Amino acid sequence: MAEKIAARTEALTENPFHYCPGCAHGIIHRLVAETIEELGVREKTVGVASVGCSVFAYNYFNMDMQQAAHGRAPAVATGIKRVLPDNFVFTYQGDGDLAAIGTAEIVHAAARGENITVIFVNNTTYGMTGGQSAPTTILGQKTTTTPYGRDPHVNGYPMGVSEMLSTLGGVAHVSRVSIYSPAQVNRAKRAIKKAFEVQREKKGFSFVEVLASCPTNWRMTPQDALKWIEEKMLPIYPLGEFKTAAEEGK
Amino acid sequence: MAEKIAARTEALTENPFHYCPGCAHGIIHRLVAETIEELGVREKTVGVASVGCSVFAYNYFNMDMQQAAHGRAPAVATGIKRVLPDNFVFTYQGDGDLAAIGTAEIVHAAARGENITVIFVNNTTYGMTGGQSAPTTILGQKTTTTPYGRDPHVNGYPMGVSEMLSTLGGVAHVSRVSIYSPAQVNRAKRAIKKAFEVQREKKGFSFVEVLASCPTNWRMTPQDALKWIEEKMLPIYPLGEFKTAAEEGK
Amino acid sequence: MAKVLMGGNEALAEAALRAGCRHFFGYPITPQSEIPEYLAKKMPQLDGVYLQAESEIAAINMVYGAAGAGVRVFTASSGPGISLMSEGISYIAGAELPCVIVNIMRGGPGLGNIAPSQADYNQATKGIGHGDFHLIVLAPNSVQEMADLTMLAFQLAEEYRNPAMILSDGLLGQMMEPVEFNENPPKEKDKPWATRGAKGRDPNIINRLLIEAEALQKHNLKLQEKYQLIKETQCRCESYLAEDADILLAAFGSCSRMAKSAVEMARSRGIKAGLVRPITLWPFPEKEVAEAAKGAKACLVTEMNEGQMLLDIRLALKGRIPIHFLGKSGGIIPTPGEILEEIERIEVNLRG
Amino acid sequence: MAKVLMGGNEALAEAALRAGCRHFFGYPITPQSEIPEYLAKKMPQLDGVYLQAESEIAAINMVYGAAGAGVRVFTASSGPGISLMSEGISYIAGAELPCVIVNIMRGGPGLGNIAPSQADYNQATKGIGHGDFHLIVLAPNSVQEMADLTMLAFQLAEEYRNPAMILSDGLLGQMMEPVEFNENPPKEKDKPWATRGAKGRDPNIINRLLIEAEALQKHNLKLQEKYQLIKETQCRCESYLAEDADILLAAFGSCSRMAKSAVEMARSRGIKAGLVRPITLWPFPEKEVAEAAKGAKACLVTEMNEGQMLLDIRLALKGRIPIHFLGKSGGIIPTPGEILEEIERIEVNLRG
Amino acid sequence: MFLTTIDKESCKGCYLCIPVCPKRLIKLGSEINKRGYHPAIITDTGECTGCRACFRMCPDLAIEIAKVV
Amino acid sequence: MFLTTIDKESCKGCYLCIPVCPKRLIKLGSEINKRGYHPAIITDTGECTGCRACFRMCPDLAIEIAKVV
Amino acid sequence: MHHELIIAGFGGQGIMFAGQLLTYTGMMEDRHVSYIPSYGPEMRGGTANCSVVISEKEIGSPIVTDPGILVTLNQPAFDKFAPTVKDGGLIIYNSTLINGELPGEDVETLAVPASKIADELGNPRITNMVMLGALIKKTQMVSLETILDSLEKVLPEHRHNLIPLNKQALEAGMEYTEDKL
Amino acid sequence: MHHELIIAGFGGQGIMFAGQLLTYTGMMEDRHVSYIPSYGPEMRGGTANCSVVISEKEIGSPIVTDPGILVTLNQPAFDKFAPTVKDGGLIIYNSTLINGELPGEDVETLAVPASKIADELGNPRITNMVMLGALIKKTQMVSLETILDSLEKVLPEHRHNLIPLNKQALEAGMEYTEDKL
Ligand SMILES: Cc1ncc(C[n+]2csc(CCOP(=O)(O)OP(=O)(O)O)c2C)c(N)n1
Ligand SMILES: Cc1ncc(C[n+]2csc(CCOP(=O)(O)OP(=O)(O)O)c2C)c(N)n1
Ligand code: SF4
Ligand code: SF4
Ligand code: SF4
Ligand code: SF4
Ligand code: SF4
Ligand code: SF4
Ligand SMILES: [Mg+2]
Ligand SMILES: [Mg+2]
Repeated sequence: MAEKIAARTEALTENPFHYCPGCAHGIIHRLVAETIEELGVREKTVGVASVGCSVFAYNYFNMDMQQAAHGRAPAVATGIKRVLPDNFVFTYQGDGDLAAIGTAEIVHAAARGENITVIFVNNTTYGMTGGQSAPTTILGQKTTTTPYGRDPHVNGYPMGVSEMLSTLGGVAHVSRVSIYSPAQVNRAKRAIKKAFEVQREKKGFSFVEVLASCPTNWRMTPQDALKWIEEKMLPIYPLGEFKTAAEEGK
Repeated sequence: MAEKIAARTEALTENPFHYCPGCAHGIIHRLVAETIEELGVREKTVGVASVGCSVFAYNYFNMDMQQAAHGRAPAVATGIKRVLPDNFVFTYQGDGDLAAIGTAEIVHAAARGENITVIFVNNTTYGMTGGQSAPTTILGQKTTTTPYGRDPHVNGYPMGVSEMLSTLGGVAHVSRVSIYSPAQVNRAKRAIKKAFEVQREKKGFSFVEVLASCPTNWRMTPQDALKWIEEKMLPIYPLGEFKTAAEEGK
Repeated sequence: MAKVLMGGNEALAEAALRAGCRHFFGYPITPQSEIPEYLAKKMPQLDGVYLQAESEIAAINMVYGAAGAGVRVFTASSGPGISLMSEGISYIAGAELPCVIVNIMRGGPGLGNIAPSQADYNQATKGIGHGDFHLIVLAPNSVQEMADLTMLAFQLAEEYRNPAMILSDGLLGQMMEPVEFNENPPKEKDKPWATRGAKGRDPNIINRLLIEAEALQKHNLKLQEKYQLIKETQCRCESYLAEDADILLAAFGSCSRMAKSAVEMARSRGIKAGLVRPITLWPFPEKEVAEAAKGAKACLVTEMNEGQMLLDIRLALKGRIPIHFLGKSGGIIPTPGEILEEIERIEVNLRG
Repeated sequence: MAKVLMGGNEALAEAALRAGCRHFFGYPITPQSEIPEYLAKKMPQLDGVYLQAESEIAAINMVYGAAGAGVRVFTASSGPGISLMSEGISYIAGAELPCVIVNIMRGGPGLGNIAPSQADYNQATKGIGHGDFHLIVLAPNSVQEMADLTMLAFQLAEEYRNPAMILSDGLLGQMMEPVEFNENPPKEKDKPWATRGAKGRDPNIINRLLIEAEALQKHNLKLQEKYQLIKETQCRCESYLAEDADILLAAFGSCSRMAKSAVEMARSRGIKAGLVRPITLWPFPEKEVAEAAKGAKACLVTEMNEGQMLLDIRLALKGRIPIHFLGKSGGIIPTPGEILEEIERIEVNLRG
Repeated sequence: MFLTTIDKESCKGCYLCIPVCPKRLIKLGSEINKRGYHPAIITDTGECTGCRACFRMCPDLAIEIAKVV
Repeated sequence: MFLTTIDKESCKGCYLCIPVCPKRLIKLGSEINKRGYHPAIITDTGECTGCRACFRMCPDLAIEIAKVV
Repeated sequence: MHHELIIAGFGGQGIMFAGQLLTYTGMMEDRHVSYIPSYGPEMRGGTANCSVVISEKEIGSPIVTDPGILVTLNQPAFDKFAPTVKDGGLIIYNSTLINGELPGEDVETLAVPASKIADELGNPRITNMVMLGALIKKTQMVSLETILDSLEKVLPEHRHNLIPLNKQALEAGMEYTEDKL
Repeated sequence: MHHELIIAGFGGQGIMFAGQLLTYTGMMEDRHVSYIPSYGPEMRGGTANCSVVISEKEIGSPIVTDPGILVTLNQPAFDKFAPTVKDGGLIIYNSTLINGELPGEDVETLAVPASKIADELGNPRITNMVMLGALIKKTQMVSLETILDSLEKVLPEHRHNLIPLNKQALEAGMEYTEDKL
C-alpha cells in the first residue's frame, strides 16, 4: 500500500504553471495553496491576483479569485473582505505591483488593519514586462532600465517594505522569508500559515514578504538565482518576523 | 530710530491669508518663508502647493510656485528638481494630501532620496473639504465622516508618517514639531531650517511634520485647538528628530 | 409615502440606501461631500459599510472587489476624482460588474473650481477609459430624479452587468426640492457569478485579462451586443412643447431647467420654442431627439460646458437644420434670460 | 543623413532625443517598453534624465513639474497607464504646459492584452479627462512617422502650449522600417513663464485652479480660442487614390496600412477604391475627409476597435453617403484580404 | 524700548497672541474691522520686552515689533 | 520505503531538485518532453528517505512522493 | 402664484434656515418649491444667500437671478442684491442694520427693524424669524400655521424648545408689518 | 519586385536576426522594407516568427498573412505556416528537422539540410545563415555582397569576429542550393 506523503494539493487546479523554469512563483503558489488546504478554508477563500508574472494566478488557485488592476489588489481585497468579513481573503503581489504603483493601497490596507493576508513576492524586478528595475532592485543591480546598475543618486535606495509596514498601527503580522533552500521553504510555509491564522483570529493585517528569484530576467540559472538571493539579497533584506499579533497583545 | 525686529518677510507676498482665524497654516507659512529668506535663496526656490486649505499657497509665497494635483506634489517637485538640480524645491502638503491620496508619491520621493524638502501639515483632518477624517485622525475623534468617532475596527489606526518614512534609505532628515506655543514655534522654525540646509548640502530627502490646528473643523477656539494638540496629539505623535543626515553619515 | 424636502446629494444617498445598497467606498471631494457624510451617519445604523478610501483609485477598486463579491455598491466623486477612476472603471466595465458611479460635476479642467458644471459629458459618454466600453449614463435634472435615477441606475447596472453613472452637478447636489421615494426599489438580481467562496461549485473568477486576441475580440463583441441591446431598449428622453416648436432647445441635467424656463418665456412672447432633454446620455436617444426635431427649423443646444452634447445632437440631426450653441463654463450657469436672448436672435434670423 | 533600420518605439525615442528632449519620466508597460529601455541607455550619456517613476500617475505629474520648469519632456505608456494619467493630463492641459504623451495602444478594456489595438481613439480625442480640453493627437502609420510626428508633437506642444499625444500601437512600436531623422528638429521656444526661480522678475505660477467661475470661464474661452486656431491650421490628412474613388476607405494609424493594401487589391480587380487617412486625430480633419469623399458613393471605415473614429467620419460626411464599418478588436488586425472582401460586398450593393 | 503694533485690518481676532505675552500687554478689541473681525489691541507698548512671543503665534502677520534706539 | 516520481511532462528541467537531495538520487535527464524541456530523472528511488527536500524545491509540482507500507 | 425670492445676509444670521423653513412650508401647502444655498468664496463665514421658488406650477430654473422678492438682513447683501430685484418687485430689509436707499427704481420696500425687534424679544438669533413674519404678512405667501407646523418638522427634536420663541418672533414680524400695510 | 516572407522557427534559432539582416540588406539595396517580429504567447521561449516585406514600391500592410515565401526552421513552424503560403509560392525548409510533406498544393519547395550543414561547419547557431544563403540563391532577392556589408552594420563591433563564420554559412547555403536549381 502506498500513501502519498507529498503531492499536489487540492487547492491548486491541474493547470500547469506558465512560469519560466525554476521561477520561485511556482514554489510560493504551492505554499499558499497548501496552507489554505490545511486550514480547511478553500471553500471560503477569495484570492486576489495582481498584475505581474502571477497575473494568471486565478488559473492555478482552485478557489474563487479576482484579478485586480496593477497595484490595486489590497483595495480590491478590502472591497471583498468588507462584504464577506467571515471569509478568507488574500492577495498575491509582486514587488512592482505592491512596492511601486500599489504603495498607497498596501500602506492603507495595513494602516486600516484590514483583516486580510498579503503574500508579497520580492524578486527585485518587473518580471512580466521584461526585467525593468523595481523599488526593491538592489544597488548596482543591472536591469533593462538600469543598464549601468542601480545608482542610488539617480534611482534611490532599495525599499524595505516589511520594515516600513511594521511601523503601522493596524498591522498584526509581518515576516520576511525566502525559498532558496528546502529549510527556507519550510520556514516560508510556516510564516504563510501564521499569517492566515492571524486572519482567522481577526487580528488584523498580515503580511509575508518572500524573497524570490527571477532566473530569466536575472539572466542566471535557477540554481545561481537562489544563490544570488542568499548572497546578495539577504544582507539588504534580512529575514525574520518583524511584528506579530502576539507581541501586539491584541 | 526704530529698527524692526519682527515683521513680514519678503519671501511672503502682501496678500492676506484666506485661512480661518487662528489657523496654523499662517504660522507655518511664515516659518517656511522666513527660512527661505534667511538662507537667501528666494530667487532660486520653486515651491509646490498641494490641494488642501493651502492650495492658494502660490498667492502667498513670493517666489516661483507650481500648484500640484491632490497628493502629487512630491512627483511634481521631483520633476522640477530633476530639471533644476541646483535650485531649491519644496512641497507644502496637508495630511489628506500627503498621507492619504499621495502616499505612493511621498514614499517614493523619500525612497529615491529626492533632494527636496517637504513640509507636512498634520491637522488630523481634511480642512478644505469640510472636516472629513484623515489617515492621521486620532482614535475617537469625531469628523464629518466619522460622526461617531474614529473606530479602529472600521477606520484603522492613525498613521505615523514620520515614523514610516524614517525607515526608508533615501531619507536624510525627518522631524516632527508643532506650533502650540512660542517655544514650539521656535523649534519648528529650526527644524524647517535644518531641512532646507540638508537640501542645500544635497544630502537627500528632508521632511518636517508639523502638528497643526484646524479650529474650524475641530469646532474649537484657536486657543483650545492648540491645547488639543498638546494634550491629544502629542501622545500619539511624539515630537522629535527621527533621522538626520548627520547620523546617516552621508 | 409623504414628500420630504431634501438636498439632491442627500436624496441620492438615501435612494441608494432604499435600493438596498449597503456598501459605499469613496474619497471626499466638493461638491459631493454630502453623499459620504450622509452615508457615514446612516450606514453604521444599517449594519452597512461606509469606508473612506485613501484615494479615488482605491475607492473604485474597492467597488470592483465588492461588486465582484456580489453586492450592490456605489461610489461618488467629482471631476478630478472621476478621472483617477478611469482605469478602474475600464476594468469594471470589462469584467462586467454592476455598480453605480456618481459624478457631481464641477468646473474644469484641472483642479478647476467647485461651481456647478457639465464639463465631463464627453468623458462620461465617450472616453472615460481605455478600450472599447460604455457606461450607462443617467442625467437627473431635479432632486426627485437624483433619487429616482439612482434606483434606476442600480437596476440597469444589474440587468446588464455594466457600471452605470449618475452624471449630475453641484447645483443639483446642493439644491433642495421635495422628493418622494419610490417604495418599490428594484429587486436585487441573483449573482451566481459572484466570488463568495467556491462552496460546492467550481471557482468563480472575476477578471479582465484575455491574453489571446481571439478571446478578447470575442469578449468585446459580446460587450458590443449588450451595448446594442441597451441602445435599443434603454434610451430615455423627455420633451416639452416640442411638437409644434420652430426652435428646439436641447439641454440635459440642471441646464435643462434654465432652458425650460427660457422656453416658457419665449412662448409667452409668441415664439414657438420647445425643449428636448436626453435623460440617458449613453445610450444617447438619437432617434427621440431626431423625432422631437422633426418640425423644427433650428436647434439651440445649451450646456454648462464648451459644447459637448452638441456633437451627439449634430449626429442625431444629421445636418438637417442649423444648430446653434450657447455654452457657459467654469461654473457659470446660463440664465433663462440669456437663453431667451439667444432664442430671439435665432428667431430673427429664421424670419429674416 | 543615411537611413537606418529601427523599431518604431526606438525610432520614436531617438527622435525625441534628437528634438533635444532630455527628460523622460515613465513607468514600464508592454508594448512600449522599448522606449524607456532605449532612453535608460541613452539619457545618462547625454546628461539627460531618465527616471522610472513609481507609477504612471507619478510619471505624468513629474512631467507636469518638469514642463512647468521649462524643458522638453515626455512620457510614454499604454491603455491602462494612460487612463491613470487622466487627471494629470487634465491639469497639464488646463495649465497650458507643453509636453508629449505617447500611447502605444494595446487591447482593452481593463487589463485586456498586449496585442496591437486602436481602442483608445475615443479616449485620446474626446474624453480623456474631466473638463473642457483637448489634446493634439497625432497618429503615425510608419516607423518614419513615429519619428517625424514625435518631432512635430514637440513643436506643436510648444507652439500652442498644449499637451500633444502620439497615438500609436504595438504593431508600429515593434515593427522595423528604414527611418531617416529630420536634421532640423524644431527649435525650442522661449518659455518666460517657466518656474526656474524668480530672479529679477515677478514670480511665475503654474496653476490650474480658478476658484471664481468668471475667471475660470474666461480661461476656458481662451482655451477654446486656441483650440479653434489649432483646428483651422493644424489638420493633417493624407489621401490615396481618393479623387475618383467610388468606395472611400477611412483608416488611421497602422490600420491604414492594411487599408492601403486593400485599396490596391481592389483597384487591381477594377474596383475604384481610395483611402483617406487622418494624421491628426484631434483636430480631426473634417473638411479634408469630406473633400476626399466628394465623389464617393460609399465609405468604409476600418479600425482596430469597435467603431470609434467612425463617429467623426459620420460627423464629417453628414449622412451624405452610406458608411460601412469593419472593425477588429482585442488585438486582432484586419487583413487586407478581409478589407477587400468588405469592399467587394459594398461594390456589389452599389451596383445592385 | 520696543514698539509693538497690531495691524487692525490684518488681524482676524484669533487671540493666540494674548495668553503668550509675558507682560499681558494684549487684549481683546471691540472695534470691528472691514472683514468683520474684532482685532486684538496692545495696551501699553512701553512695557513690551520685545520677546516676540506674540509675533510667533500670530498666524496672520498682523504684529510688527520695532526696537526704538 | 519511499516511491518518488517525477512527472515527465510537468518538469521544466530547472534542476532545483538535484543539489538538495541528500542522497543525490536525482539527475539531469536527456529526453525531451512535449514542451521542449529535459526532465530530471530519479536514479534509485529505493534509496529515497522521503525527506521531501526535492518536493519542496520543485516549482512545478512535478514530484510526488509516496510511502510504501 | 409664482414667487422667486432671494434671502441674503451674513453667514450666522440664519439665512439658510429661514430659506429652508419657507421652502418646507411651501411644500406643506402643496406648492412646487425649490431652494438653493449659495456661499461666498470665503473659506468660512462671509456672505450667504439662498434662492427660494414657491409656485403653483412646476419650477423651471431654481436659480433666482432677478428676484420678485428680496429679503435682506445686512447692508452688503442689500447693496449686492437690491439692484437685481424685478421691476414691480418687493424688498424687505432689516432696517436696524440697513440703510435702505434705492437708486429710485420701481420697487416696493418694506423696512423692518428686525434686529431691534429680536433684541427686544431677548435673542438676536431670531432676527431671521422676524423677517419671515414680515414676509408672510406682506405677501400671504404661506400661512403662519403651516410655518409653525413646519418648524416642528424642520427643527430636530432637541431644539423643539425653541419653537415658542420662534413663534413669538414670527408674530412680532407680522404685527409690525400689519401696521405698515 | 515585391516579396512577402515569413521566417519561422523556435526562439533561439536566430529567426529574428535572419529577418532583420534580410530587411537591412533590402534597405541597403534601396528597396522598401519592413520587418515585424511576432512571439508566441509563452512567457519565455516557444515559437517565434517574423514578417519581412521587400519591395520596389511603398509597402502597405507590413504584416504578412499569406506569404509568397516561407522560410521555416522547425516542424511546428512548418506545420503552422505552410498552409498559408500563396499559390505559386515557395517554401524553403530545414530538412534536417522538418518532414516537408505538403497537402499537395501549388507551392514550390526547397529542402535544405541546414542544421546538418551548420553542424558540419562546426556551429549549429548558424543554421539561420545557411537558410538565408539558400533563400538568396533561390530568389536573387538581394546579393551576397550586400548581406555581408549589412552584417558589418547589424552586428555590434564586438561580434565582428563572427562575420567569417556567417559568411561561410551563407555561402554553404548558396552552394547547396545552386546544385538544386
Ligand atoms: C497600470 C499599469 N501599468 C503598468 C502595467 C504593466 N505591468 C504589468 S506587470 C508589471 C510589473 C510586474 O512586476 P512585479 O509586480 O514585480 O511582478 P513579477 O512579474 O516580477 O512577478 C507592469 C509594470 C500594467 N499592466 N498596468
Ligand atoms: C483628486 C482629488 N480628490 C479629492 C479632492 C478634494 N480635496 C480637496 S482638499 C482635500 C483634502 C485636504 O486635506 P489636507 O490635505 O489635510 O489639507 P488641509 O485642508 O487639512 O490643510 C480633498 C480631499 C481633490 N481636489 N482632488
Ligand atoms: S520572468 Fe521571472 S518572475 Fe516571471 S515567470 Fe519568468 S522567472 Fe518567474
Ligand atoms: S478649515 Fe481648518 S485648516 Fe482650513 S483654513 Fe480653516 S482652520 Fe485652517
Ligand atoms: S513682544 Fe513679547 S512682551 Fe512685547 S507684546 Fe509681544 S509678547 Fe508681549
Ligand atoms: S494673533 Fe494676530 S491675528 Fe490673532 S488676534 Fe493676535 S494679532 Fe490678531
Ligand atoms: S524525498 Fe529526499 S531523498 Fe527522496 S528523492 Fe527527494 S530529496 Fe532525495
Ligand atoms: S525541480 Fe521540478 S521542475 Fe525542476 S527539474 Fe526538478 S522535477 Fe523538474
Ligand atoms: Mg517582481
Ligand atoms: Mg489636513
